[in-house]
Amino acid sequence: MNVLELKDFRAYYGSKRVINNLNMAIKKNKITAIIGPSGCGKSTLLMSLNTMLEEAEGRTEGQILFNGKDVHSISKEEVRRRIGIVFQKPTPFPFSIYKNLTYAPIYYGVKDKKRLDGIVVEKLKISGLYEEVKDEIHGSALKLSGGQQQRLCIARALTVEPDVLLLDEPCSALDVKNTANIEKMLMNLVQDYTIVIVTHNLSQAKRISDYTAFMLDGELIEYDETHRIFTSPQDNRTKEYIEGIYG
Amino acid sequence: MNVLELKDFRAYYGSKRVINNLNMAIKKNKITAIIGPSGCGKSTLLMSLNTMLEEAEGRTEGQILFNGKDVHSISKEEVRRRIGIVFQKPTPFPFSIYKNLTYAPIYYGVKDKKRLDGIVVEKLKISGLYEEVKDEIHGSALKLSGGQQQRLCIARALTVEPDVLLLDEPCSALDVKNTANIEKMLMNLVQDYTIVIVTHNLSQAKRISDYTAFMLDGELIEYDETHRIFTSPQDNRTKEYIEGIYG
Amino acid sequence: ADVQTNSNKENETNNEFKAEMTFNGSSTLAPVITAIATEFIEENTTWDKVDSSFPDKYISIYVSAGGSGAGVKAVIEGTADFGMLAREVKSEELEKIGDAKVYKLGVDALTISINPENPLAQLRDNLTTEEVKKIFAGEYKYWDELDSSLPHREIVVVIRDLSGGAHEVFQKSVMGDTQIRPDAIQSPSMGALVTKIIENKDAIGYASYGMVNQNKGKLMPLKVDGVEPTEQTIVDGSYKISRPLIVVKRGELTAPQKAFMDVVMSEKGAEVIEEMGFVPVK
Amino acid sequence: MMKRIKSVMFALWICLSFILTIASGSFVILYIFIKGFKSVDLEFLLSNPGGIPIGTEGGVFPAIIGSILLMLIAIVFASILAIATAVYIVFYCRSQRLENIADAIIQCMAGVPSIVLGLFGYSVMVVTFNMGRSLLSAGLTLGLMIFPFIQVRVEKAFQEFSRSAINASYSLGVSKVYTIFKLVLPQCRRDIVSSITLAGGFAMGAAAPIMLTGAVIFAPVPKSLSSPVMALPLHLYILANEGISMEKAYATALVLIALLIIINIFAMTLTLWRKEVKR
Amino acid sequence: MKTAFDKVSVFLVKVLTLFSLLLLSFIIIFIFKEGYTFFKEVPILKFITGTTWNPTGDPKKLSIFNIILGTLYVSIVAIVIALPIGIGCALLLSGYVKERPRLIIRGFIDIIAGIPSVIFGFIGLMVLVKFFEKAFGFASGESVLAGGILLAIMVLPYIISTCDETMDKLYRAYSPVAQAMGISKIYILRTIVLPQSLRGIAAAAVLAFGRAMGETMAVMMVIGNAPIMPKLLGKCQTIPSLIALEMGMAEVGSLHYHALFAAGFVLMAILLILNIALYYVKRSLDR
Ligand SMILES: Nc1ncnc2c1ncn2[C@@H]1O[C@H](COP(=O)(O)OP(=O)(O)OP(=O)(O)O)[C@@H](O)[C@H]1O
Ligand SMILES: Nc1ncnc2c1ncn2[C@@H]1O[C@H](COP(=O)(O)OP(=O)(O)OP(=O)(O)O)[C@@H](O)[C@H]1O
Ligand SMILES: [Mg+2]
Ligand SMILES: [Mg+2]
Ligand SMILES: O=P([O-])([O-])[O-]
Repeated sequence: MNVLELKDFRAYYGSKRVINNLNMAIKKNKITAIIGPSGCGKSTLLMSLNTMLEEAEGRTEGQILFNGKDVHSISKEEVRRRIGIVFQKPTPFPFSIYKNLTYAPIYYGVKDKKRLDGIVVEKLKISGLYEEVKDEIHGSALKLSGGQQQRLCIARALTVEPDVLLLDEPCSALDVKNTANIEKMLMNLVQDYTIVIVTHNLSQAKRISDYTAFMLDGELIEYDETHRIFTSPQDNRTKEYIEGIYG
Repeated sequence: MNVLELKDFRAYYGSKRVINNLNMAIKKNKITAIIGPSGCGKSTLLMSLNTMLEEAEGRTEGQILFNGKDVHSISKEEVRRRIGIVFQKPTPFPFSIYKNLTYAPIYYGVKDKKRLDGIVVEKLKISGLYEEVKDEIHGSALKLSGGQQQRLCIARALTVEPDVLLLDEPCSALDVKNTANIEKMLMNLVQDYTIVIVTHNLSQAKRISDYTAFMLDGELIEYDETHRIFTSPQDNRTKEYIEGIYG
Repeated sequence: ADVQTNSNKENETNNEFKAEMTFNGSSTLAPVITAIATEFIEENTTWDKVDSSFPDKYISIYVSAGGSGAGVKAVIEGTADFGMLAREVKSEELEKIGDAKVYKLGVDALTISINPENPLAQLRDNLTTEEVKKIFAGEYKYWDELDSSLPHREIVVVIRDLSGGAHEVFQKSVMGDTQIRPDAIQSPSMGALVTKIIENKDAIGYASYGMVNQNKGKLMPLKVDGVEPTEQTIVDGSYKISRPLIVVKRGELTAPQKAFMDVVMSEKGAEVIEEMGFVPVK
Repeated sequence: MMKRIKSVMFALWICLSFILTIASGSFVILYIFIKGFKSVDLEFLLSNPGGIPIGTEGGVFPAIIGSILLMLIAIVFASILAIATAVYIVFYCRSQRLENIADAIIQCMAGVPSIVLGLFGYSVMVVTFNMGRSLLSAGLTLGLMIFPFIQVRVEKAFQEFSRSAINASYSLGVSKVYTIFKLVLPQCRRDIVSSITLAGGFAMGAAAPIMLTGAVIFAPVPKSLSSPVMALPLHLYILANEGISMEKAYATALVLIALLIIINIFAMTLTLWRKEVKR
Repeated sequence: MKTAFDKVSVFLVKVLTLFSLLLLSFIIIFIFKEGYTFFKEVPILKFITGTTWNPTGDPKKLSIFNIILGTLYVSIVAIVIALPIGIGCALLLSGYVKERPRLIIRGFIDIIAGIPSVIFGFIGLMVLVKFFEKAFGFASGESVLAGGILLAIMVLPYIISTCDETMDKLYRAYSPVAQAMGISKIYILRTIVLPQSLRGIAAAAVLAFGRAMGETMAVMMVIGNAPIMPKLLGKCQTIPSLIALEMGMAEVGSLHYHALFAAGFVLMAILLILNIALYYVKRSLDR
């Protein structure tokens, strides 16, 4: 089933077009990886999906369907709540871990202390952080390591119970161990969520994703099951990129 | 012949030692690659070689010989002129391309307009930029793409006719095409210059370097001809690193 | 002590012609000197027009105001050639100046003035010294304390700040040892004081006689102990709160200074003084 | 519900604050413009003040020139010292301690009220150094007043200048002085010019420091550095405070504000331009 | 390769820096010294706790308690008015105004910051003071409140600029992540930006307070300059206006003259204490 669908999609910054006529459907409960060289429009695409592009002074044309409905027919808040996004640089709020995770639930009206506690523990467990931080849940989130911060941000994105989780190079600032942790976590999450991940680490895409999309210069060159993209790409440019100079 | 030689070399930031008892000799007209995990001291080593470490508030002990002479017996300016360095992030001066390339020659007393023009054209050609920018040589260098900027920086480093060119991850911010361009350029340059390149892209080291040094935690673990490092590393840590998690 | 090496002493020794002179002091007198000076400059432009033995340098006369106290101070410290005062020069001041020359240009009085719209104006035109004293000392805080038929409104007392000559004159001739109420509004110049009375119906203050004449109808000067401040009563001394308008100078006048002071002291000077509402010395 | 109320109150607060800010600022400017507009003409700008008492008639020409001259002296004096100090602190000072001391002194100086500087200027320059009340004494006093303003801003501009570009220059073997003159100063020029202009406007509008050090009720356009001068802010103060002529006071205020707005807009376009270029 | 030009330039920079720093130190020491001379004759405690100021009386009474209170009072009124407005305005600017209009608004705010104090005083005199007399029937409109309102308008730009700097950074850092969870701008401003900018706000308040306390001309024209115990609707005197009014007459070297320097010195000391307090507040917030 398709959770998100893009039809004739174009994105602009001012008058500069950075995504051109893109058609693509994202499958439910799968991990979709988006790869492509720097500047090809991956982040722009991701941000368009939950209407965050507007905040970056961008503009879109064409259709984005979310569960079959045009996202512009749904309120911005609703779209963003149901399609979470995590950016490359981990940005926990300058609060305690606890407050980071209750921030959005409180906004959405959860008041009961027990329920809030429950959410915090649950999301920390999902993100594999619980054991590591359980004793300092009220300590500042800024004191966590980069990898822990990133996992916290993912946990935080989950506190609003989204259907889809978009990740923009979530591991590029992290070391091997943290990256492995996050990959493990994503592979668990995919049972309940739909995940779209932008990565420039091809082996990561290969390891964790079910589908892979290759973009070049604002166009979707190829989109298929991951193993096919990596073993028998149809387009020459995909092939070149994958065998590319980067190992 | 050894252009640079390090003897019992140590480097510090404040009281923190980041390079420990390093001995190593760099061969003339060869490309030497330095590899190693993040934070192992590669950039520090490179900056020590042309005394730029001082500007980053670092401090060295032990000897660095340049053509057999201790670098501290030569004036700082002279050392830096003869050992050029290019950093990871391209930093063109906020001038025109032309002024970027004449900045240093003018300082060294070249006044003749013709000679300056000559230098500009020559260095642009060496760096393979000439065809791309010849019509906008007086336009701002900041308008170039990342890869072009990096090549411009290399060209600028060459305008003072150094003997050695140090490069600190020159391609890490660039895409495939630009990387290929720069690699081609380096392979041409090595006929006239000695090149030391820090890279975290192992295949790049493999492709272009004659010698490879592997560092870990401030120590030189292994240093040998590139093909030997990559095919039959002597040290287990080297082997692990090369086969490492990242593809 | 170094301070005392003032500009005109130097002047005498090196005997160079000085085309500039500076006045500082009383805000009452400053407009008078400024008026005379601008006219003097306009007429002559260069010194050789004043006296053919002078060089043809441009005439420059600078006037600044900071109150009578500032005038004395400037002469003592040598930062101005002339000090302007709207009060007597005290003997200790004369001592500090040393070789002081004093020129009296005219007389001014401090009239006890109120806003013409003040109900008091309809009621009476006279206050006794005692009443004035009580008003300024703050014993009467509301107008109805002065006269019960007046409205119960606060009396707004306006005075000059300490550096003004008026302050000292008033203290001496009316208040004696009694202190003026400390919450009186201190105006930094006579102009400001008068403006305040013109604009505030409940205000009372010691407006300069000259200022009253310049603002006829906008201020109402009261009689004090039955004596109305007029040219007559001021000159003959029957109006008590009067003060001299004085210019002081250390040492002899230089030739150009003399030339200017001659004009100030002349009939023409007197005319300007009169025009500004003061009483010139005859 | 509570959330809604809180949000609405919050929104109300920030909107109101914004409106009040803009309104109060515009009021001051517009009030002066409207009240002063009809009395300002070419004649007012180009003639000497006149009338008895002085200022009731005529114009403010000597005061305009006086103010501009005062400003020029202040900015020349202050900016040479301030830029040199900033260069030293950013590029040459190797001791953190010295840097802290310099910082403390400059901060302390920035906190000295302008009137106290006037007092200082009077007792040291006018009296002790026998410079008299003059254009020079007053200009230098104003210079002292704006020194910290310029220094802090220029130092910030230097500090924000790309460290990597400076290192790139050093690594070409180029000397520090050449780097500063050819790379840093030209690139910070706009920041420097804009802080100098703003400081100039600041100096031009200040009345307190010049009251004792050089401004007088009336003076023609000064002929030398040792002449006393007229200045717009003090002229305005005298006209308004002594009730000499409100009409002329508004006109003088208008001239002063207009000059300052011109200066500000000049500085602003420089900054805007710079932002544009940086992109 | 060091040229002669290099050497001369370095030398000049050093000499000029040395000169500037010495000059500034000299000024600060001079003010301190002139004040100190006074404190040798009148104990500092008496100077700041006594209530009568009468430099021409006999004996002279030189104590400035009321005047210190007046200075603080006017400034506090100004801050109390300006701070909430400034913070609100800065919040709006950082959350709702795009880059370009923002530059223009900040330019406008810079212009307000640049309006000379005399012009504010003039407007205060013509508008505020009269307004108080007419609208509220005050005996005289000169008052702490008039001075406070005037100063509030004058320090508002400083508060806005300082707050905006901090708030803008916070907003840029956290609004994308928060908005990505569907949270509204208002809520972000209220729950993240405002509470996290406390340090910036404290700095702004101290900066503005310093400005307000040092302001001369505008204040002098609207507070009535009476050295009495200040009341909100009553007259008062501030240290700068005291100095401005009396420095003209106080002979260099006289007790009165030294007393004025001493008053200036007290003002600087208050500022210094405030800044030190700010430093510690900031440090404790860092923890
Ligand atoms: N705010 C912006 N305004 C204008 N142009 C932008 C903006 N952000 C990105 N662009 C341009 O849009 C294009 C696509 O950018 P995008 O960030 O989507 O690339 P990306 O594939 O995510 O690259 P990377 O791998 O480097 O993150 C680029 O050419 C970029 O220069
Ligand atoms: N200016 C500095 N002050 C203090 N420590 C520093 C400084 N620069 C680097 N270090 C430390 O020195 C060590 C070596 O740093 P260096 O930059 O040489 O590593 P590197 O091998 O170049 O890493 P990377 O691959 O990430 O560039 C690191 O532990 C780093 O934290
Ligand atoms: Mg991206
Ligand atoms: Mg490095
Ligand atoms: O004329 P005075 O300013 O001294 O009152």
